[in-house]
Amino acid sequence: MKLSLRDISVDFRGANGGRLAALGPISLDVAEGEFVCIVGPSGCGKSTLIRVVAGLQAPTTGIVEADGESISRPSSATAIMFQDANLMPWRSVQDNIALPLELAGVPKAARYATVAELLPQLHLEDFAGAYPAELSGGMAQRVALGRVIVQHPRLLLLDEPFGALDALTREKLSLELLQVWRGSGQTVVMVTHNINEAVLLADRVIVMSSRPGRTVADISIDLPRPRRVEQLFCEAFLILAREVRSAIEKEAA
Amino acid sequence: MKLSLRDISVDFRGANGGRLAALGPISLDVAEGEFVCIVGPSGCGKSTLIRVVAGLQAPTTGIVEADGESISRPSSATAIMFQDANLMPWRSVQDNIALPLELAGVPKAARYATVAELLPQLHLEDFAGAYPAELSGGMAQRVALGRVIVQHPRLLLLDEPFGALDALTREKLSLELLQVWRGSGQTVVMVTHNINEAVLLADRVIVMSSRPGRTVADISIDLPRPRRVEQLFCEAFLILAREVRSAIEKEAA
Amino acid sequence: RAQEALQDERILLTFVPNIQFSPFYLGIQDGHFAEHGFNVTLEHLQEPEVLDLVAAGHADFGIVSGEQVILARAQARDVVYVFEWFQKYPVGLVVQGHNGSGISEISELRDRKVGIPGRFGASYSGLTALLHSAGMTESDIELTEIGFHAPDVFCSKVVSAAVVYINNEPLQILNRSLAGECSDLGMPDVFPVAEQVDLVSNGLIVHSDMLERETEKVQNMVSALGQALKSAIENPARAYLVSLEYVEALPNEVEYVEALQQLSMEQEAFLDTQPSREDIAQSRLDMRGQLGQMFDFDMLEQFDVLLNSIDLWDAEVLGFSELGSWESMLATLELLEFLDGSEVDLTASFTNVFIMGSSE
Amino acid sequence: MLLLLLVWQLITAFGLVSAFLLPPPAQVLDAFVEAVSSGLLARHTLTTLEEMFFGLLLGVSIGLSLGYLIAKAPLLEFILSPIIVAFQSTPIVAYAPLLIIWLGSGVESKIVTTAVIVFFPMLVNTIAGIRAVPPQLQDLMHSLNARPWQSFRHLELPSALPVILAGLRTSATLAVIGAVVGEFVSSGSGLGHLVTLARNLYDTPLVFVSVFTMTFIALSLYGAVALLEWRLLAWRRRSSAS
Amino acid sequence: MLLLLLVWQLITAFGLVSAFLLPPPAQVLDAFVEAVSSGLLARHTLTTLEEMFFGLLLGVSIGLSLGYLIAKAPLLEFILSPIIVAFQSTPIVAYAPLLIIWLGSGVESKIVTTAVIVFFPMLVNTIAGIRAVPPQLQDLMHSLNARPWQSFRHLELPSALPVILAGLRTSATLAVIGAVVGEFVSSGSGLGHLVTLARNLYDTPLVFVSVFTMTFIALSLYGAVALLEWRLLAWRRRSSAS
Ligand SMILES: Nc1ncnc2c1ncn2[C@@H]1O[C@H](COP(=O)(O)OP(=O)(O)OP(=O)(O)O)[C@@H](O)[C@H]1O
Ligand SMILES: Nc1ncnc2c1ncn2[C@@H]1O[C@H](COP(=O)(O)OP(=O)(O)OP(=O)(O)O)[C@@H](O)[C@H]1O
Ligand SMILES: [Mg+2]
Ligand SMILES: [Mg+2]
Repeated sequence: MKLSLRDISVDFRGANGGRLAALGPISLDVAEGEFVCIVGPSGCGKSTLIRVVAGLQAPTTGIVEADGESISRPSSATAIMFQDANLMPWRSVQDNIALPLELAGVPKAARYATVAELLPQLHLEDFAGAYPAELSGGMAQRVALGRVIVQHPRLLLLDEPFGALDALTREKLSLELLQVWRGSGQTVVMVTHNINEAVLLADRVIVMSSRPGRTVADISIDLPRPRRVEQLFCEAFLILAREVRSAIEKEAA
Repeated sequence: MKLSLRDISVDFRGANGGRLAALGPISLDVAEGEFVCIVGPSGCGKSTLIRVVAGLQAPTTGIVEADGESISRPSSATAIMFQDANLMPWRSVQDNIALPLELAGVPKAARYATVAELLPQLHLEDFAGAYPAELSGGMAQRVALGRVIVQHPRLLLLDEPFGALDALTREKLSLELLQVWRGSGQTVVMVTHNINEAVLLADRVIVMSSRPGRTVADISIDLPRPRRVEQLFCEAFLILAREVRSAIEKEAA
Repeated sequence: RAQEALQDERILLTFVPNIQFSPFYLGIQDGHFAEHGFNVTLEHLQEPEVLDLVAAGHADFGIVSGEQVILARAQARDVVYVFEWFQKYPVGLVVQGHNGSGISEISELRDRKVGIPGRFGASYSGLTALLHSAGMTESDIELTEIGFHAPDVFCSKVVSAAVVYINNEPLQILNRSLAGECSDLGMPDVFPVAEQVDLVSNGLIVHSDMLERETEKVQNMVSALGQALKSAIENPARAYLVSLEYVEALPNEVEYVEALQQLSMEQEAFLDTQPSREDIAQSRLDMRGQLGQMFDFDMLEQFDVLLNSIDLWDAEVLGFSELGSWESMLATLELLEFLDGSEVDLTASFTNVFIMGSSE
Repeated sequence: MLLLLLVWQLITAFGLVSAFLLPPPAQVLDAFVEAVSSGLLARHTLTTLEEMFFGLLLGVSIGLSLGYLIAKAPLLEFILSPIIVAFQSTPIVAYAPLLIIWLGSGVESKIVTTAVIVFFPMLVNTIAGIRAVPPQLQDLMHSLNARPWQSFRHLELPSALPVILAGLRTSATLAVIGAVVGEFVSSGSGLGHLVTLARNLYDTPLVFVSVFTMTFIALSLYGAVALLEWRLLAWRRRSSAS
Repeated sequence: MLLLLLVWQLITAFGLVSAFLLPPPAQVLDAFVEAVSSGLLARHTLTTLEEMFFGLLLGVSIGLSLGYLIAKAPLLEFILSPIIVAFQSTPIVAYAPLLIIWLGSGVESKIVTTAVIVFFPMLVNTIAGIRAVPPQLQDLMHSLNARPWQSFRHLELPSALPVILAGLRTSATLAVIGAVVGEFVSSGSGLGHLVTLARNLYDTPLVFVSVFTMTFIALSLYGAVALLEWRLLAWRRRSSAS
């Protein structure tokens, strides 16, 4: 799915009643099948941006187009993973993951087969029947990840999908995600706080300014694919990572 | 506050009705004024350990002692920051931060003065009157951080306190925390997924095995204090970070 | 007597304050109770509550209908009936008039829908006795419970007939007919139970213990009530005026009150001439005639209820209940199988001794 | 319960209250046995049960659906609540004649009185429950393109369930009153009728038998709702047992 | 509301329902003016208000505190709920004589009937509300060494408030019924008494005036609760306006 954001801005009602400029104006084009990472300071509007693209938040100004058509409501070709796990407390792990399938009318047996296949990948094979309150923070996040994976969307929106995971699981899962993505032609927009992760995964890293977030840098990552952990230590990687970091630091100064 | 954990283990009722060994057995001693970081794979029992030390979770076996006395209920000398922000949705940012003061009977004016002083440090000065639902993920986490800071505890338990923050804010806040800690003689136990952060902040890094979590490495960090960002790139730091990383990787293998 | 300290005494009545209770209001206002040493307050409860509270010794006096006494005595409540207030049984059947079903005999009710407040109380006994007198039973008609809403239900043509208190509801229905509000039913006809059977009706009850232990008190109360009742019968204009203080929402327009005051004074003067019972009855009709020329039927409705009630109260000897009317009530209750085989000693259920005492 | 029985036995044994106001347990038991063996109790209980069943069905479903609509469209609340509150706060006696004229004195009018009383707690709690659905989960359903019915079935209903079930507890308990009060107004059958009858025959033990039967019905219904809650909210037990 | 008035006017103007069942608005207005100017309405309204006020006070506070206790100690629920449900589902007529003997036929007995009916929705909703308090926040309060009273004041009450206020909506609306039903059983004053009085005089306009007054009281109370809710739950509006 091709994305085009033109002069998007979002205002909220502020705590003291005034207008709170939360995002933008920001313009952004994402090509079909591109993997874009967004980094930026806390509270700069990253989640808001993601929600606008998902059709969950109407922008105050500007237009969002997906494949040339303007977005005003969520599309079934788009899947969003929220910043918090956002699970239904009354559904077990497998039922949370299967929710999108259930809504799409997939029969029970097929749903459970899909989920059963996915669980080991998420290291949750022992917790199919557990309820969200019985999970650790990272486990809940992995359930949420499973819930977007089963949707096989054409546009994948990820809001800090690995934030609650330890370094190792994080690397492993993100590289697995990358593999899935390569095969599928999905367009991915992902928010992350981890610069290495951004550089390792993305075709482009967008660095946003502090609130209201605008683009301060748009860095193409031309590292060879498929990406592997080893690349974390190669020269080209370090240069790109440093470039991203300095763009962030310049903005913060 | 001096901590001593002896053969602590925690079992939960598992999803399939069986026993789920979530933690341990694990033993751990923390000296008065020590800064200990805990790293380990997702779901290994870090949060459970923190909750045991906080007196919120009774261990299935073992004894926890604080200053030689066994812990069975929360103590007012201990403050815990949970893995999720855990704010009260009906309280504004300043009222959420002021909650511990209010419970301690601090008069309103003094409470608000304390909070007003703290807000700029947390980069939340414009959001004193905002409600949790109006905050970004990182902002909510900073409110939660504010809520433990005002408690001036003798034992500080932090469960991934900076997980939702961008790299820069994270560094800044963690170093500020370090400064506060140095002056206060507080004992700190902090869970983190970020190896660099662990090494930069801690006197000791405890690496836990996967569930049920036990100690697989206990690495002393003898870098000079006060710590600064520049140390991230010095030789000694890199060696220690690699040591932690390899301990983690060895366990995972 | 009046000089002595008055004794506080509650009398439990049924329903709500109502023009029909005007003898009690007169008794208080005109000092009939005080003359006999009582400072009376009135309280309105449901009938079973009245009886139970008297039976439990929680109140000394209550007004209930006769069959309640029999039923309650069958269930171990030791109350005694000492003064019959309504000499004629107040229940009857109102039927659609000539424009309606045109029922002219009770037997024509066969297979018709008849409304009744419920299968209990004076109306049920009354209906049963009425049907019995026509050789019928409940199963010959289609009896349906309508609560105390007979005029509404009747005028909506839901039932062909309804069991009512003949001093009140037929009048309501009549007035609605006159106002053209009672469908197209025309003037209703009424079959009073009293025309067929003599049943014991509402009266004063006390606990049997009081008969011996506080004979004098009972005697005083009976005498007071007899006087009050008599004065209401003799001067309905005054009874109405006194009731205004007790019965809220009674019509009390100034001209109306003035007219009644005038009539009341004239009646007092007339009473000083020691007229006979028949003359007094005639004077009531005259009174109604005079009022009828000044006011419309709507305003006079409650006064008419009073006059109708007086017709049911009036007797040569006030308060006297015949053994015969107790016997027919007992027979009716037995028809209804309400007594469950228990024996009720009628002679212990009531006494007329206090009536004799007061007539001296 | 047993304690209550003991207190009752003691009160009557020592004659603290006249036996005809509060008959001793044994006497009530006798009356019960008789009412059961004569089929009297069964007949009237069945009527009341029928009224309650349909009244609950009607009241609960209207309460649920109207509550859902109002929760979704606050404007509707503004328009409808005066009418609804008026309906709820008007004592039945006030419109008893209309009820009798329009619906007769059979079960229909009692179904209405039951529905009216049962409806309100359901309505109010459904509104409260649906309004408390977490907005993030609503976003989730929205992002999954859930249809309104799916949102209701998979999010709003389970999320509001604890509150809705609390409403049902109140409604189920009030249902008895609704039916019985309807029977007081006018009726030829049912437990409320039996109470009136017994009361007018001064048969206090039978009054007690009838009332206890009502209580028993209410308790069973309440228990049924509690059981339903226990099953439907099983996840909550799992979540809080730490 | 206006629409309703119009419908009413039309129905009566075309004589669709007899005037004695549904008098035309003008007639009711006349009766209203008269009842007001004679002080009749004010007097009875005051009595009913007094009964409602104390009944609500009693019922709501018992409902809240008992509900809180039960939510905290599930065993208590097991012991108490049969008694509570029995109390709730027993129609007042069944214990009317006892009520009158013990409390007389003044306002006291109506305060009790009001409290009994008001109590239950508060109880049930308090239980549901307190049980739904997020366990993580309970951990927080626990970790802050909050005393029971503080936990209640700062966590449990605000968290359960939406559900408790829903209970209060039901209770406030039922309070009118409670007082009025009590007045039906026995009384010399109050709006329920006035309805009986007017019914007895077949004064339908006055019946309507009384009933409208009850409705007005119920609406005001309901409105007051809604206003309270609007103020106390202001944070929810902030949170969902996106
Ligand atoms: N519903 C809302 N109402 C009012 N203000 C809001 C709302 N949602 C977000 N904001 C404000 O908009 C700004 C951007 O928030 P957003 O969540 O997009 O930040 P973010 O970049 O995702 O931050 P983080 O990295 O901390 O998650 C913040 O200042 C936040 O307070
Ligand atoms: N209340 C509970 N009931 C049942 N199981 C639980 C409960 N809380 C935690 N667990 C289980 O205990 C184990 C350890 O959980 P814990 O939250 O301590 O992990 P963690 O190390 O903090 O993980 P993460 O880094 O993902 O937060 C997990 O397997 C989890 O499923
Ligand atoms: Mg965010
Ligand atoms: Mg954790």
